[in-house]
Amino acid sequence: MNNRKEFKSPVGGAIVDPAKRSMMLAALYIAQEQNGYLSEEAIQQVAKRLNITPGDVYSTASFYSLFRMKPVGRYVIQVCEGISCYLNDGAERVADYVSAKLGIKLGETTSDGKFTLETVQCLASCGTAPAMRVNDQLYENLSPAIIDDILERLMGEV
Amino acid sequence: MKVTINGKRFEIPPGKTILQAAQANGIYIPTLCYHEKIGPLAKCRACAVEIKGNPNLVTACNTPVTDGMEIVTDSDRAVAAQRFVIDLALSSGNHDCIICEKSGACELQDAAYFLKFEDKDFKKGDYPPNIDDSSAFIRVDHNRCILCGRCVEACNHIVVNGVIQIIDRGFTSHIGFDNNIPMGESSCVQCGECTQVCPVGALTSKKSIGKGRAWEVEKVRTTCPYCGVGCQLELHVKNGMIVKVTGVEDGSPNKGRLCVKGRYGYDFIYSEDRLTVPLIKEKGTFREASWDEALDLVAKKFKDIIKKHGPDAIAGVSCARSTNEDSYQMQKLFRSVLKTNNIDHCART
Amino acid sequence: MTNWEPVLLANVNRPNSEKIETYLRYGGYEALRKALKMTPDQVTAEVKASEIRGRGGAGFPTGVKWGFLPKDAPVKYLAVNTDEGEPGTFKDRLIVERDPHSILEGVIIAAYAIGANRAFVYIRGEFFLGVKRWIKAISDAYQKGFLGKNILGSGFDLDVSVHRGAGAYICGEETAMIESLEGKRGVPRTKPPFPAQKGMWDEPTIVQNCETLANVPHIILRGAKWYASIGTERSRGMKIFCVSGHVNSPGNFELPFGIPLKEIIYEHAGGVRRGRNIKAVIPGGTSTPILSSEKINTPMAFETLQGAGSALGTGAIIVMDETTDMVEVVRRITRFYVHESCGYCFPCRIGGQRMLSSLERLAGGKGSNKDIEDLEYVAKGMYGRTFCPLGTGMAEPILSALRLFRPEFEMKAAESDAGYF
Amino acid sequence: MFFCIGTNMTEAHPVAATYLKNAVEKGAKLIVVDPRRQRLTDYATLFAQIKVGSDIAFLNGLMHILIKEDLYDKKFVEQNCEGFEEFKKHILKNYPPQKASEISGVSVEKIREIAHLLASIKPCLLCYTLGITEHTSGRNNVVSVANLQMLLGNMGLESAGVNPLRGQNNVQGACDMGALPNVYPGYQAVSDPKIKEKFEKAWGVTGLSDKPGLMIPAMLEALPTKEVRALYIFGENMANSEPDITHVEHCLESAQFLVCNDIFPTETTRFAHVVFPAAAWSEDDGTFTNSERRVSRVRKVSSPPGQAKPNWWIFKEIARRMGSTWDSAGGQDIWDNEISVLTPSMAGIKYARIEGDGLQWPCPTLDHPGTPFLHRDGKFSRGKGLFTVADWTPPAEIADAEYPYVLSTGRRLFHYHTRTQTGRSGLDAILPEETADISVEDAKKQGIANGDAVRVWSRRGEVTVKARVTEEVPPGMVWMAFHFRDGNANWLTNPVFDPYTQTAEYKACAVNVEKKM
Repeated sequence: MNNRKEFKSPVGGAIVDPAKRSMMLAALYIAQEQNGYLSEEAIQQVAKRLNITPGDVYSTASFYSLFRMKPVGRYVIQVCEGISCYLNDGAERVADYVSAKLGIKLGETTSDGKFTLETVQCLASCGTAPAMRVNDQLYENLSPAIIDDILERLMGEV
Repeated sequence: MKVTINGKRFEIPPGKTILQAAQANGIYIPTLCYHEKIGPLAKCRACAVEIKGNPNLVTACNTPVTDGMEIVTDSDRAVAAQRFVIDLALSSGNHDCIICEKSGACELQDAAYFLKFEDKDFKKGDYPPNIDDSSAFIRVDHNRCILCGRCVEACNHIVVNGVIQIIDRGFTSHIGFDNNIPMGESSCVQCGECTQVCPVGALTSKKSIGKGRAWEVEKVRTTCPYCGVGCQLELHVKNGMIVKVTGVEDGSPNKGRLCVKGRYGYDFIYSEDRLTVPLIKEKGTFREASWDEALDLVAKKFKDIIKKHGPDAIAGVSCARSTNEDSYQMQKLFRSVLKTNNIDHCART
Repeated sequence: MTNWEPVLLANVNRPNSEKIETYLRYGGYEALRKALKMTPDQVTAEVKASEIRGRGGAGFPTGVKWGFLPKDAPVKYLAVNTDEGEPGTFKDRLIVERDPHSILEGVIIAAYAIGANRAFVYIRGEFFLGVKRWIKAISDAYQKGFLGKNILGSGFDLDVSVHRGAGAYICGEETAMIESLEGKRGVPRTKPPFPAQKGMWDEPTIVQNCETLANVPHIILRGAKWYASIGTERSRGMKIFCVSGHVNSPGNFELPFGIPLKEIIYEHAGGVRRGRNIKAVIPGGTSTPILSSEKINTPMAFETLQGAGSALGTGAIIVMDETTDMVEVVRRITRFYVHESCGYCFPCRIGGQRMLSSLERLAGGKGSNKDIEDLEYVAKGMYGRTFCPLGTGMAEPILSALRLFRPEFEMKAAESDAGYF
Repeated sequence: MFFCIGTNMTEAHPVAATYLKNAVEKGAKLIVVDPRRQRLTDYATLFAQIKVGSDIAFLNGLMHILIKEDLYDKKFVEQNCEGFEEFKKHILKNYPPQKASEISGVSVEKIREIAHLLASIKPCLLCYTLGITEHTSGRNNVVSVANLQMLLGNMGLESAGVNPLRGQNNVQGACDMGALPNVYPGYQAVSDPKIKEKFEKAWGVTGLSDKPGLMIPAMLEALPTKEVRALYIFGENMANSEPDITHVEHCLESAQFLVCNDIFPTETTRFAHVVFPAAAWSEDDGTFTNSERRVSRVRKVSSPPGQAKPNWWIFKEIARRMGSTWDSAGGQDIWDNEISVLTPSMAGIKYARIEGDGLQWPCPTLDHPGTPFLHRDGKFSRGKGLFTVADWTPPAEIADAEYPYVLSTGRRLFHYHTRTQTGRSGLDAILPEETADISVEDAKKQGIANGDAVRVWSRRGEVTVKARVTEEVPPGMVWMAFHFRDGNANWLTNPVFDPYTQTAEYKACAVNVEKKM
């Protein structure tokens, strides 16, 4: 037998329940919590619960930058690269600082799987720039000392 | 409704868009995403036209015609806007017409030609190869894809197979299959509707590659030889050989739609296995024979059997795959010559 | 210095400002009580009379929009836009985190006015705290009888739910937001039909920015006349201006429309850092054309900024001093829009990337005059030609920068490795 | 609304299925009744997974509810039908929902839900395919389906009626052309003296037989007994397509004289004494008639290879050598001057009129636009629609201790019948071999993994194929196709036939399955 996928329910395009479908983003958030990213299994699960094709789920998820289709570290550090952070000596400067400190480049994950470093678009912290985010926590008015503080605390965590 | 297009007056039935009105009257407006059976997506923005009294250009594909409308499709402004989109589309992929299967039937090529593009007028894309060759019958060249969205609409809303999706967003978005796996591993049933609507060489029929250019083929309409739906096919014939099959877009019952068998299951007729000479069995093995010998033998045997055992000692099974005319002839042979009603076919399987 | 009693930001600095108790202590939900005693048409008329314009960027008159709803539609929806994402803008986040009830009260009044029994709050996915505050505010409002069945005995029912976006600026566009609320890719829809005719699940829907809605209780409570007395002829009321960039005291400042840009920067935001001169200002978020320092006296209002060759947008002022590298600024802004383009229409999807490539070459010292030409060609080509306003917003800063600072671009090209050709 | 029973449309009639899916997407309701959770069920509003061969019990149970709860179309039944009172009595007495549920394995609630949905929307178009007909009770199954649609008044309307989807491209046409033992072209009975006279005159002969001939199963059975001495097989691969291959091959072997017209050597031509090489599709002009009775053109684009000849020419030549000279000289000639002249329902169809889209018969005159649907306004061809009692009978062979599984068969999307064509068009790349589809539960029970080689055997034969473990198939069922010689389901199928139609019971026989060690 070849490796063709069997066509399996559910199938999208037809009989989509709009109320169910509107739960897509919420469902993806929940699914992402399991592993920090949307594994194929997570996509399948969401598809099954919302009665649409896995492809439709994948397509939708891939549109939104907060959904990840690949594994990431336990802490995802997102440095704002917005214009105001840049004007306030942030953006690349912060990113470079964190990069040097963790020994990883942008887009990479530390070998212990603890940190992933990324840049992110404007975090609406322009009045308190520069800013970065670690998972759900927003940090503003960053300085090297503050960044040290944050990273050392997280590194110390088991 | 009375409208003028480029200074000429036309009578247009209500409910039409500017693009439909122009196309119906032989006026070409460049468009890459519009397809009659999908409807306006207003995605490519190539069909920019001017309407007198409207300060902005409008997209012809989704702007309804109104009575007395004065439309200009070839003003400097409209043409500049049309050229801009074609330039972008050309720069966004590797549009290598020389080796492209779609050359001659490509809507991007047509638009560039119509707008008199010269080498200096556009940026050529140069991207690393990105071909998905995993499917048995369909070749996907992502670098030729302009993301017009037709295949996505067709797969999801015409044949409702829900396989093709747009993955990611923005410039990095691309078409993908199921949850972004190669086409050949996906749940794609290879009906080829996507190849039928693709305006460029992104989705092409593998079987046809290198077999004939669009302008070399003659199109012959016929009926599919597979199931009882009776889809209307367009055979693309070069030197007496079928090189491609497409659905007849405005033909009943299928309106261009086909399945994997109808679209790709045509070349059995060229098989080496074909029977080409009458065969007569002698001592358990077949030998070649002339038509006269074989036909005479059959006629003689039938006559003998009828003579000895009566007409009903002969029976015939006709073919539910062959033409009406053939079945008619066979039952006529049985009834009028052999004088038996022992004629049937697999009406029940 | 113009000093005004804050209206929208009156609560934000109070302790526990986000709590319903705090809100109620300072007169919260009084406007709702008043509105529920009026007819929905009276409420709409009051809002219309105030001449308030939407604060999401387009500045469409709110009362007029409500009037577009088909009167006889059995189902109508209200969608609340808290998807603040325009770089330089951080006002909505402040209100949502610190005073969510002020928006919620506006939501309830607006829903009552338009006859919606269901409202959807769409909040930017990155606003973790905002999501929490919204949910808490809504559940407290239910408890106090401001939401649910028969609100305050008026017979009016309203349910509100919170929907978290997931990192897509385009979902701030109203039809893209509706798509996202429906659980789809946030690709804008063709207009017409406008959401007021066919929105969420194809039912008539009003999409309103949260700052706009936060104004509504004040309009009801103090009257349209009071409201219309503030601001300029075509821009009524108070506006929250977000000031960031090279200023000493960045932040949100609630001031009446018509206040000169200069006054905001120097009187309220503490002036330019290190006493430097201003080179350029973005007056309304990054999708508005850049202004040179000469336009510093422009009053901040819809009509005056338009006259100055820019737009009010979200009222997000980004100040750039004389040391600023404008090519880098434009590159950064363009990178944002290219990242956020949904990719649906060709000009935005392809044109954006093509402009970014030119800008990256120029900013990275690899550019040429050809890049400048192509940049201008593409920006002009896509201006006004994209499926939704995002593409035009992407072209604005580039075109204005080329108009004002072209020599800087040419300098980059001249200095580059590629040399002139 | 659609009611699909015994039809795997997305695989067997994929293009027809697209229209159904379009309608569902636009809000149409779809009821699917099938033993397998096949792909159409993904689009279904309601799905009843019935046991193989329980159709009549299920349908009668449905009708019991419709009658008992007074949900049927009384006006239609009164005005357009007869035999209802007797039918009603019988159904009410013999098919309470509980009984229907026990036989079909569908809960009473589900049956009721379907009945209520059927009663609430009109029109409803009913489709069936071979899942209804390939049973020993096939004719009664069809009667039941017709009873249901009459009861609901879903006849004589657009998008209503009973719609059998024809399996092969020209089954409809072959029937229309009189390749049946009891009728001339256009269903004109051989037993009718007037018709006989008409054809004798037209064909310039006398002594046409008025005795109905044999159907295929009887022909085969008559070979070993020498009642039939010579068999002429035109284009059929009976050695693979008929049930119980071992037996079929024995019959073919017994033929005193076997002639075949074909385009390829097949398992069947092995038994022939003379094989004529024939022109294939696209090598000759002609027409096909599809399931909607639409006569469409087939066109020649190239000549047959070697000495191969059009089939009509071969028949004509045999006739000539037996003393009858026919004028016919090609497809158009045969159609325009013979078929449409002799067949009143197609008198208006001429090649000139079907250059583009075909015409749907009845089309009696040259200016007639064709007939998209039959029985308009409830006018049946026999006058009034007749309610006929059809009682449930189990399949001839049912699962027992020795053969605990039910084998059901059908077609798959990627091949056509015995693969003489698709097997030579590269479709093997997608589906290279036969499989036995078994349920996840049974696979677990038997220790079979997806792709394992399994042995499947019945009282008639045995095959070894790979197992395809799938959620489509319910426990207790093995599902196979007949596309490949190796592992062909017809080594196992039961050669028992519906007494009226002589259709074989391909859909049910008892088998056993085990993992091949």
